[in-house]
Amino acid sequence: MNKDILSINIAGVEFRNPVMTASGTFGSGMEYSEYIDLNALGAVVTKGVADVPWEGNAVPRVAETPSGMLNAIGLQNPGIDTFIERDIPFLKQFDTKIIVNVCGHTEEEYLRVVERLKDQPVDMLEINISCPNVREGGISFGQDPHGVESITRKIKETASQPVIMKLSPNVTDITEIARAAEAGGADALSLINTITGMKIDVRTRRFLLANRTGGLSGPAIHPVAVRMVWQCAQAVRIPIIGMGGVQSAEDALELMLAGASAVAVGTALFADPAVPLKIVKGMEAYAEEQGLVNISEITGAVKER
Amino acid sequence: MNKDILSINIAGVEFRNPVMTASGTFGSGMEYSEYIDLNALGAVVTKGVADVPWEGNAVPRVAETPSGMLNAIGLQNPGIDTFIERDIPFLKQFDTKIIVNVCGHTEEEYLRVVERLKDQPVDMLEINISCPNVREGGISFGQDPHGVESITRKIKETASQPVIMKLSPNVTDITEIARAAEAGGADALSLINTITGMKIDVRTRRFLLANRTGGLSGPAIHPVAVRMVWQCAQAVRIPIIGMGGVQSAEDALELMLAGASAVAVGTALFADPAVPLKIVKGMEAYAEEQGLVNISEITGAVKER
Amino acid sequence: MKDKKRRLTAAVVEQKEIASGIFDLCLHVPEAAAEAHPGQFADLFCRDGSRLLPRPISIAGIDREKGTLRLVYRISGAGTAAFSGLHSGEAIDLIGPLGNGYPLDEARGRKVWLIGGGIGIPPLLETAKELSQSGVCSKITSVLGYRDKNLFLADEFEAFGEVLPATEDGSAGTKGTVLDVLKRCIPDQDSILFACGPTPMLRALQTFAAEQDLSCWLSLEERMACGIGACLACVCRTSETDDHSKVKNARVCKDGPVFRAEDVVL
Amino acid sequence: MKDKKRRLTAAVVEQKEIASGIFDLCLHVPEAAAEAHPGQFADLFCRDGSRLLPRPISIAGIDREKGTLRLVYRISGAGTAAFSGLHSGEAIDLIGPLGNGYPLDEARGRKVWLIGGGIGIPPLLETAKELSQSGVCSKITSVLGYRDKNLFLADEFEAFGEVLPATEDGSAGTKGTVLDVLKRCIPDQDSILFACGPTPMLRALQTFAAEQDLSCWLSLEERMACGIGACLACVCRTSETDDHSKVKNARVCKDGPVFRAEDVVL
Ligand SMILES: Cc1cc2nc3c(=O)[nH]c(=O)nc-3n(C[C@H](O)[C@H](O)[C@H](O)COP(=O)(O)OP(=O)(O)OC[C@H]3O[C@@H](n4cnc5c(N)ncnc54)[C@H](O)[C@@H]3O)c2cc1C
Ligand SMILES: Cc1cc2nc3c(=O)[nH]c(=O)nc-3n(C[C@H](O)[C@H](O)[C@H](O)COP(=O)(O)OP(=O)(O)OC[C@H]3O[C@@H](n4cnc5c(N)ncnc54)[C@H](O)[C@@H]3O)c2cc1C
Ligand SMILES: Cc1cc2nc3c(=O)[nH]c(=O)nc-3n(C[C@H](O)[C@H](O)[C@H](O)COP(=O)(O)O)c2cc1C
Ligand SMILES: Cc1cc2nc3c(=O)[nH]c(=O)nc-3n(C[C@H](O)[C@H](O)[C@H](O)COP(=O)(O)O)c2cc1C
Ligand code: FES
Ligand code: FES
Repeated sequence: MNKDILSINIAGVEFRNPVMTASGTFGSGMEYSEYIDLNALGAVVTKGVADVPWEGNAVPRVAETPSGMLNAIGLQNPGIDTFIERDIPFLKQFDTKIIVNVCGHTEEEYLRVVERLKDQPVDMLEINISCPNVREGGISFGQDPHGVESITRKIKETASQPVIMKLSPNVTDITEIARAAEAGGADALSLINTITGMKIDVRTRRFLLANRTGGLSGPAIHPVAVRMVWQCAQAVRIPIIGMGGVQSAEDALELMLAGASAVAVGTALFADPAVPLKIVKGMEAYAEEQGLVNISEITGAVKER
Repeated sequence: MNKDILSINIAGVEFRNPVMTASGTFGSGMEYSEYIDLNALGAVVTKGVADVPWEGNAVPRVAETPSGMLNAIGLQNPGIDTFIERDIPFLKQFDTKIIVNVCGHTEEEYLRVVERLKDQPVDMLEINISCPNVREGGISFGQDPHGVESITRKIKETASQPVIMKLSPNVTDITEIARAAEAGGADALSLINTITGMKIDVRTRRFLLANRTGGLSGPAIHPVAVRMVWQCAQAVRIPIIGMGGVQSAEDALELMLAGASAVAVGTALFADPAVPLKIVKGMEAYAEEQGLVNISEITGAVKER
Repeated sequence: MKDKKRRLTAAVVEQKEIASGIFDLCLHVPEAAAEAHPGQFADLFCRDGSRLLPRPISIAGIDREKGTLRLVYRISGAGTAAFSGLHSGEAIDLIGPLGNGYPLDEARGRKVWLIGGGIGIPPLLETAKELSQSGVCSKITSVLGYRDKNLFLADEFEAFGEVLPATEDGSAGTKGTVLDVLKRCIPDQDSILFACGPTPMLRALQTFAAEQDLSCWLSLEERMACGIGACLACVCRTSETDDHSKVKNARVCKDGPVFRAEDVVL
Repeated sequence: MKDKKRRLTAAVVEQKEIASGIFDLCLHVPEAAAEAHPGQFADLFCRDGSRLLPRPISIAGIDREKGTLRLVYRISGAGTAAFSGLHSGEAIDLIGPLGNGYPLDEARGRKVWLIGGGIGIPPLLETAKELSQSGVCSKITSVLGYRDKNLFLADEFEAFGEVLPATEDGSAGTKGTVLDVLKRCIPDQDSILFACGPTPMLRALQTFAAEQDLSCWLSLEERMACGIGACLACVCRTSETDDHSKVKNARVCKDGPVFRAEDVVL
């Protein structure tokens, strides 16, 4: 087999394969490294990190829903200092790319993290402007095209690594946001983050999550992810990392046919930690079966019926 | 048991119970009347009807997704003339309320249908300003607050029955749209319509639906429906009919606790035509168990943890 | 008042693989068997709650006395794969029988040609049996198209008349399709054709029947949701505006799956 | 290199209902049994694809020779209801063992009090067994709280020492809770308490242990997703900033489920 059949390039960064972990579902890889060989991943995308430690929301933070789950972790993280001291050195032991997901309440907070990461050996930054579980900032950035363009521009001015803007699906027109990120200079887009949802316990009449609302992820949202990736692929020229409900090679390939250059796996890890590697294998088989020289040939290659 | 424990009132209309059928999943009830007693339903909400017959989209029109489905029927309907001649007389044989779902490409088309229904024995109108599968009009009305307010006002001026505006979930802020409908004079809101999604066949590399995109419905979207009903219940004073993924009494009760006065069942019918009646029974049991005098006591009664 | 129809629970009597990936399933479900006609279908539900929609499978055999239905299907996805794991005594839910079925009365006094392609063959078996038992037609010829020499069910058709197989790879019968068989032995004007198979086959047959001016009925397939005519998912184009839709769209699940060849646009 | 951990497929050896709605499940899963310690848990997957998240169930018994784990659980929703339908020979997937387990070494030379409430009782059984077998502690007393006189598993605890039951309805043992038992026969300073049960019980016990200045370990419960420490779903408040989170949040699945009573805020 052609060793490079799955290798891809996004914004100048070479990835062994297009399969990444979705931010927040994989920590910084320590725990899952007991279950899978991190060297086999295209990239590890880390849990969102802020300038200082964040406590996150009260528990319960998760609830199960049909073919999905709600989470309202609230971006608990140990802060950039610990991240640089502990998580980056851990990840550097492996031969995989490192994408650091960045969060903040305000532009300044984002910029402080990006500044701190400037001379760090990480490959890309993924800017989470779309977390629905943070009340102060987060969602407002991600839902307003002007805000998106402005923060993207500022981050690009500061960052030394290529910048991926991670978009919220909770918008009327995702292409408007995608174009704003592109206009601000984003090197790539990640989509989709979670869709805001809610669950209520009818016996106790209480919200199941302490935060009331949470982000819906998992197979349930996959069709929405495919649609949004496809819409954005028509609207922008920068590469797209697709995510949302990927649990099989087929799901990953669907996102690629819709226009993604790579995919990330999140919730499906909780059902089977080996899923990313199974997807890599499935992609290899597909690429050979379809006679591809390289998997990137299928990016955006969906045809009319 | 208290016979009226489930009876509710929306905009002056008395319903036997809060369980309705979701527009487009039940036709005008003829086919399902072989499976369930229409007299046992709170209301039949009919398939969207336009001023003239509509052909709808090419096939395939449906695709299955995890805990859900996509549809792009494209509002095929026989037109208001046939509807008045055939469907209304059929429904009048039963002792249930009739809610007619109205669709159109332009304001004029909606108004023509509403005008024709003026002297018809139907109980309420549900205006579908949110169908994502019609390219000309539909979605644009439903996503723009000014458009929503304006069309609501015009319909209210024409209609002789109370008017329910049915909202699209494909928006950044559903409360803005809900408030616009209220400002335009809507008597009630229905939500949610389907979330736009897409599915691709990775072997053939083709869109699974002829229309490319379709509307996601079923249990997968239930958490989004609960969230949006809850948000709108905080934002407006008019009653809400909740729908989206209801397949059990618990799901229905969740929507009511979030703020719905009634609920509609759609996709779950395809898995079991008897679901609406099972929900009615489950609601009765819940109401007794929780010592309610009337089920409407739980509307909006969700509590903090 | 007549009892309402409902989602039924059937018991698996037995199941065997009769060709690679093709399963022959016998279900005990007396309420459905009592009502069933050849050419109708049943809508089978998956046990996995993430797969909501029923799978339409044609009825390949009816035993009203034993209260059983026979279904023959090919694994073509997650749902049918799950069905193939069912063992005797296990339960599976369904609604049905659904659709119209073949108009057996139209065969009165005629020579019946049953034209089946691949997984379209099974529903013709019960059609053959009922035509034969009722003695309504003068002769039955079965033209059956297969991929290769695994001529599943062909032996059972032999009980009812001549069987003319065609195989894609030429390993048995005529090399080619059912059309190649028909073009060799063209049915006369006294004939009526009942067909089921992939759309390209049906399209070719439609043209053939028009050219030869033969009475021909086709069983169509389309993606479905409700299965009972309510949701308008499964329409096919018709030549004339039909009375239900007021546009040229008939419902495969309710108005079909069997249509007069000249009435539909494939 | 050590083999990676993975989602395992266990075979059901047997299952029985030992009290109303409470099931005793024996699984053959040697890889997990080999590694397991009392107080750890396994994360069980549902067969229904619409339910993605695993269900954490404590390990109630370990037979490393036979390669089996024993789990005792109460039906409390769709997942556990489905598990209760499993028969011998059927398969169920899981990951585990997970979490830390009780620190048996801390019991060295001490009098151990096992305090269990309801469905928190099962994990203490293997704890009793291993403490007893290793001979590390000087005495074992089990204080077990039940709803009513169905004292499931209590007889098995008797093999390892005195059993002091409490029942809510007073139908057996002390009427009331485990706290009522403890307040009657207060453990001395030589004692160590290992507890598992509902949060109100743990909270009361935490206060009691603080008042009496007793060494006490609590097994906590929280909603989980990953089960292995990656997603930060299952945190509990801690008294001090912990080293992993840099905030006062420890992970129940990874840093727990067993915590020193004074370290957590309930
Ligand atoms: C009237 C009718 C009769 C049929 N009779 C038979 C039969 O006797 N034997 C047999 O093997 N097959 C038959 N089919 C095709 C059969 O319905 C599909 O193979 C089956 O639904 C595939 O389900 P799956 O879960 O394995 O595939 P998946 O691809 O996982 O199914 C996903 C969804 O697509 C639908 N779908 C997929 N393929 C088809 C198809 N070809 N036609 C309609 N829906 C489809 C499924 O029902 C399901 O809703 C019939 C179809 C129709 C419409
Ligand atoms: C460390 C740990 C050990 C446990 N040990 C046992 C045991 O030995 N025996 C036993 O009967 N129960 C135990 N539980 C509780 C058990 O996990 C739940 O009863 C079970 O998950 C319910 O699943 P369900 O599908 O029946 O309920 P559902 O309500 O349908 O579950 C929906 C979701 O909520 C989660 N959930 C529901 N209740 C709980 C709960 N109490 N704690 C954590 N998650 C929950 C489920 O895991 C699932 O993700 C333990 C919980 C934890 C955290
Ligand atoms: C538990 C959990 C935590 C998450 N945390 C983050 C985060 O810190 N930053 C972020 O950008 N996205 C976060 N996400 C969103 C995921 O990265 C991903 O966009 C989303 O879950 C959809 O993918 P999936 O369906 O494969 O999980 C989180 C998702 C989950 C389920
Ligand atoms: C096949 C199908 C057809 C639909 N047609 C209409 C329609 O004509 N008008 C409308 O307002 N909504 C229509 N809907 C949306 C439903 O009424 C409902 O809002 C949505 O499906 C969510 O509910 P559910 O998850 O219970 O199906 C349709 C939905 C489906 C699945
Ligand atoms: S499947 Fe609903 S009309 Fe045919
Ligand atoms: S469940 Fe993920 S950290 Fe505990």
